Amino acid sequence: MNLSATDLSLTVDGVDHLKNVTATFPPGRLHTVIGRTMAGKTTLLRALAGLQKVDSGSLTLAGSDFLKTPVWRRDTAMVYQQFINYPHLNVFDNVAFPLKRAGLSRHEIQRRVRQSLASVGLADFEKRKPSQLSGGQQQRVAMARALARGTGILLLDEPLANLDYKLREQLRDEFKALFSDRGDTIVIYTTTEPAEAMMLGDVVLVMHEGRIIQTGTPQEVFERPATTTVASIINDPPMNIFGGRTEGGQVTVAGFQATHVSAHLTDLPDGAYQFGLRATDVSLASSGVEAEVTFVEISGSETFVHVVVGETPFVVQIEGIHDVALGDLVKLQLRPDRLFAFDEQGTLVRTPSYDLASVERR
Amino acid sequence: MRSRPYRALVAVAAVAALTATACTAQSEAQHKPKDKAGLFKPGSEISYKKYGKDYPATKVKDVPGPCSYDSISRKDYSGQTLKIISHAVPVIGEPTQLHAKQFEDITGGKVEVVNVPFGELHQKILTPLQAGQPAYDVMFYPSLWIGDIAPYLAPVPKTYLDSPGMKDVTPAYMDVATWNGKVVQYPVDGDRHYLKVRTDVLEDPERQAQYRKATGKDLQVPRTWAEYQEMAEFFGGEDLDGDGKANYGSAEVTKRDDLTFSAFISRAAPYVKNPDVKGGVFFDVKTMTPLINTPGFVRALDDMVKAKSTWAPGGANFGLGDEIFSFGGGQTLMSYSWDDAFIQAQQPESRIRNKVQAAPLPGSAEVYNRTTKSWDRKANQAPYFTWGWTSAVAKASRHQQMAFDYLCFFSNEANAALDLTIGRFGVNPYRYAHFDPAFWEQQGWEKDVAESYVRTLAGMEKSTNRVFDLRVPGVNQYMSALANGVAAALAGQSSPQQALDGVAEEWSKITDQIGKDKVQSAYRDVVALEDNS
Amino acid sequence: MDGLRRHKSMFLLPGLLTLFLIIIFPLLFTIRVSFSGWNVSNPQMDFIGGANYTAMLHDSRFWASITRLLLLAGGTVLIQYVIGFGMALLVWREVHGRRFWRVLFLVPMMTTPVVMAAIWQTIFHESLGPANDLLGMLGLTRIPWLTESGPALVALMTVEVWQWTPFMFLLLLAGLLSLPREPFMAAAIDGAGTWRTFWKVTFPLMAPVSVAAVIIRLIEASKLSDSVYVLTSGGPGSSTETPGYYLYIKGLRDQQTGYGGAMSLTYLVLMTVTLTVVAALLTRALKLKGAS
Amino acid sequence: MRSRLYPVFKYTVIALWACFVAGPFFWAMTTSFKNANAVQGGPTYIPWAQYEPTLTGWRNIFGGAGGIDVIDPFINSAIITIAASAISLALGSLAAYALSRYRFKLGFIKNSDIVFFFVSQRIMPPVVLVIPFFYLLQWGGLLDSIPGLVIVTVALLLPIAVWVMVDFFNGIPREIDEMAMLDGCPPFQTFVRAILPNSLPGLTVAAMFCAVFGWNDFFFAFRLTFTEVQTLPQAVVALNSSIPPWWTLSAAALFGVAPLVLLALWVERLLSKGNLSGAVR
Repeated sequence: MNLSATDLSLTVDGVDHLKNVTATFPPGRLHTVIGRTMAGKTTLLRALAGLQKVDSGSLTLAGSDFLKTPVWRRDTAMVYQQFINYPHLNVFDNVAFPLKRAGLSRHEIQRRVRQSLASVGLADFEKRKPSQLSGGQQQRVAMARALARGTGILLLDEPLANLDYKLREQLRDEFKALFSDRGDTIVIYTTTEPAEAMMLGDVVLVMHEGRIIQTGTPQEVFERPATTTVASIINDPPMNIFGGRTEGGQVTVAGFQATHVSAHLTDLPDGAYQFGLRATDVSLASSGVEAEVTFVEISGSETFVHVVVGETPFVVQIEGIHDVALGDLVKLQLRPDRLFAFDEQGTLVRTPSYDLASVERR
Repeated sequence: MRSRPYRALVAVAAVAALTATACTAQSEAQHKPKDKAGLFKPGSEISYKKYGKDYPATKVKDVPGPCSYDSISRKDYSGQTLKIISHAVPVIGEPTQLHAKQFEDITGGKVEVVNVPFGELHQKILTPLQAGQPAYDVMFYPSLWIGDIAPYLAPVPKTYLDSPGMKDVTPAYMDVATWNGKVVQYPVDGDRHYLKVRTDVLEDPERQAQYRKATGKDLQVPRTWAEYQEMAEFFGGEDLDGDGKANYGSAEVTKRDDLTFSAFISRAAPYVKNPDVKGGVFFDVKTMTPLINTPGFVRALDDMVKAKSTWAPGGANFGLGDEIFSFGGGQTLMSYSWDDAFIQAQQPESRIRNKVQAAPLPGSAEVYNRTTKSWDRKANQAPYFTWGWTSAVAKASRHQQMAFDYLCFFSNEANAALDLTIGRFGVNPYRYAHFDPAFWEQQGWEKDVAESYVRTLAGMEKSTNRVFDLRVPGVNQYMSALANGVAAALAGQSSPQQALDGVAEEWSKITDQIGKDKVQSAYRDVVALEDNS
Repeated sequence: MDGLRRHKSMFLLPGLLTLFLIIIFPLLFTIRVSFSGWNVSNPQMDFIGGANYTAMLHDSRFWASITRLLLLAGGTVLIQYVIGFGMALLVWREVHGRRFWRVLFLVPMMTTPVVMAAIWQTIFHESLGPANDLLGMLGLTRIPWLTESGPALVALMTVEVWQWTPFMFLLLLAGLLSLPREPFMAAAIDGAGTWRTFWKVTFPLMAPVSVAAVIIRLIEASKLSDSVYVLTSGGPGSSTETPGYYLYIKGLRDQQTGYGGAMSLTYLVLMTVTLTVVAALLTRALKLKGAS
Repeated sequence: MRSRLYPVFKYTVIALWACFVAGPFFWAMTTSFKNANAVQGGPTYIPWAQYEPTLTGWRNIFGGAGGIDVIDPFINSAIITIAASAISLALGSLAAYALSRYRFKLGFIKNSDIVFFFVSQRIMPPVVLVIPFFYLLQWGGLLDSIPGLVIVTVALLLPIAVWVMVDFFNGIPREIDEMAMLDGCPPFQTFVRAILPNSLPGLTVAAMFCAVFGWNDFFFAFRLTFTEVQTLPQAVVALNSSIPPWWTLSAAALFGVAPLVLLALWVERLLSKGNLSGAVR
């Protein structure tokens, strides 16, 4: 029952929305598609759902042509980024809507709706109209409707994007539980949030400018981002990427020389490279590379300090709230053992030996 | 919810299909009545009272004859439906409805009447006739349209022509009903324009003295349009009858697409109808050159433009109804048009009842002679037999006998007598029997009033210098062009001469469009009436 | 939604075909009849070439009526828009008796134009009507409402404004009620006054509704004819004649069907072009306004 | 910010406009209780004080002598208006839905052109249409029949329905359609189950316009019927002869407005609830 896309392409007004997208979605797995805004994630979901026609390529479900199947027979449920429910129906009827279309008995409908509403924590809201609910509740209704049917394919298009931070975290945790027992369902979940993708996904697909540029388990993608683009997409804040050279085992980056080179880079042939370093692997110290602060963000218990070294921008993530002001001169410490090396085209050539367990799950 | 839009579609399709099939089934034969027992004893008393509490309690005797209540009630028309088109309520429309109800009651048939405003009537009658759609069996319309409608009419059968009621119709109205030698219209109304004046003012010695002092002339019923103008001017704007409101000299029909063309022809008649000149008033019948811009018509339009100062407020936009109320309601001293205003003034509840008098239309001191192209200086009178309501039966009708029976019933002696007394019905004398002062005196008219009325009407019948309407095909176009020219001059948009030149040009175009031969042959009949040949 | 090509015609076609079928015959008929001499005594489809069109070119009444219509339709619609918008603004927010006003202000458009024109005729009756009576009470001179061209045009426009301002009122009120709240809050925070808020916020936000309402009213107003017929029958002279009424006189009353057809088609083309241009201009003007 | 005079100004303006709007109704109301003499006595307004009221006008519209009977025409008008409005709304909202949701392209013709085609039908002067309609209905045997008038009225109303509904549907998020389809509804069911129930305000506005134009159509009803089918405006116009009975005319005018005033009340209720939001954009 694999859902397989082969070479799906769509160009609108000269812009590639999908470019030779080839992917296989086996059942029972949760796929997260991560990419920046406009990367083609939504288009991909809409193409899978049949809401968007593609220019070329094929789509099969269990080997049979899925492109020819009309939307209403694709046995697909979708949750939108906007909270879309039927405005004229109350919560119960919203969830019951697809069940009625499927021709289930009244009793069965009632059972499933109740169960589904309970699973999203809305058991007491059956009689409300969507407009009388908060945003989070509305999205739960949408979730409940998508889940109640037990469709073969479940598509979630950035379902948490329009919620505030707190709710997002809460719902994300609930989703994890909800998706854990979906049996044979093919679940595809798009997001711009690396943490969401990593945490929820059994498989992560990284999209950029209409292409899938890497597919793998969260660990694979995290440890071995295939390109600088992937590296930048799957990290939040994006991985610092900067140019540098190796010469005789010495690495020179951003105008300073690494004091000691980590083992994984010693065998790099001499030449120009791009290096990547996560924001957590840069720190402010009393000594190090001189940098000027351009911007400071404080988020929760962390501080993101944006600096420039010469021309090269860096983001430094440090725990706790720090009193750094715009224009301050600071000193950076980089962790050479965590440097990713990419060739000049941006393809990964060396990856640090990473202990995934040490990466905090945010 | 789900199937509603589709259901509506299916319903429309079904209804359309059903109706289409239902309407194709038609039988061709003429329907005849069965006999039944009569409902009235000969000579029984007839009153309209039971048809509405607003009808007068007047009673008349049913006059025996083929059209009487008695005779008609012996015919059984049950199962048949007669379709009638008539003018709006009440003028001619109300009697049409009333007699339809009576006819239904006494024959068991069904009569459907539709009432239509004047401006729409022509087109509403003619379109189905031309399209071959049997829309109406009986049509009531202004008699001047005969040229357009005659081809579609059933001639009046001999039995009806021989009825006593028909024999009593005056020759002028029989002429009006005749087309190409056949009587195709059933006379139900007699119409003409004449002058109405307020006697309480005219005969007031004080006013007479005032008038003599100012003009050096006697105050009397005007005999020429010049006198009419002089008097109208003299009395304009003052409260003459002590009702606290200003009175005005003249009320005329001036609203462009109302019946202004008839008012204008009344004013023009004595200037243009020269008893010594034959061959047409509106056209030279030999060449079909329009005469509408000749000096006689131009002078009439000059007169009318001058008369503006004598009109009541709004008088430049008076429809017939306004004219009727303005004179009939006592606002103006003088007026000329059909009988309606006079009858309105003589209604029982009228303030000016028996303070009015009828007289022939004013004449002129000179009349234009188009052969010599000069004015003949002689007093001239030319009664204008302005169109009136008439009725006819469609050739395509499958209920012709029922239709003629209805018309014969409509106009039977009893009904005609009662109808004449109800002003708003618009039914006016057209039989010799109606020219009897005694009849009007019975209605409460004073002797002088009744006599002036009957004398005026009967006098017109005797005249040999009569003007008739332009009874040719396309008459509406001609009259619409004329009204437009008259209105332009009245509004000061162009001089009378310019305006009428424009009308003449239009008329030539219309004649070309309709076909000169067609118009000419029809116009010959009109000229024959006018030239008494 | 593009994968549904088969279904889209299923939705569109019933309506489109119905209208097309009902309209196409009259349109073709009119085109054909405009080249014929069809008239009252000759109701036939003969062929007389472009004679009707040539005659029309020289028909000054027709062209004068079109010029007059531009003034009448443009003027009344503008007045309707201003009053309709004003009234909608006044009863939009808190006002005592809001529901009553709203219903009352809607009612005139529910009335039958021919019938109400007849009532208006009695109102403008120079001696028996209340219009002059009221002027008298106010100590003003009486006005010859229907017998002089200036007052007659005013009377005509009054009737049109009375009858159709509610249409504007309804569209604009509904538009106002559906406006988002945020821009108003922002304006309030900026301390913008009533007048400024209107010009900077309300009016630009209402631009799309305004354009739609004005265009649809222009379309309807261009057919102005019933009230002309009843009130003045085009007079005095021909000073209140509109194309709608002139077409009626020629095409129906005089039954010059062929000539009427030629004028109708010309009128149709002129109106379609004019209205399209006006719509485009209005849209652009108001968009610019909205952007500023 | 607002001057203290503002409320005074506001209520004055509202009251002035209300007087203008209500004036003709008041005049018709008072005239409907007059008779010929009261009318000819010059303008009067207050019954008993200024004139002796009678019921003649009102009696005359219910079959009194010299009047008309408005009951049958009322029923005919109601049937025609309701049927034509229903068909126009059905066809119109289907078409409007298509024009709002799908892209059409036929040569240079695009959606906006099709919408314009619909709306442009209102530009046609009625005079153009009436003669051909006559022949069309004659051909179909539908002259002087209710179905015939319904068909013609649909042609008049359909453009209005499409115009209102296209705008309205454009205001409903497409995602609702998509969701309904994903939930198993084929396109037509999507329309009926997901979109129509959310279109009540739009349908109400469209229905009101349809009802107003359908109810008040005189021009076509008048010329395409003979005797069988008379509509209310026709019946009232039948009073318009050379002696216009102002009182009967006034009574008839007021009678004809009554049902539509109820409609106005309903529309206002929707307005007040804010349900019309997005109905007209």
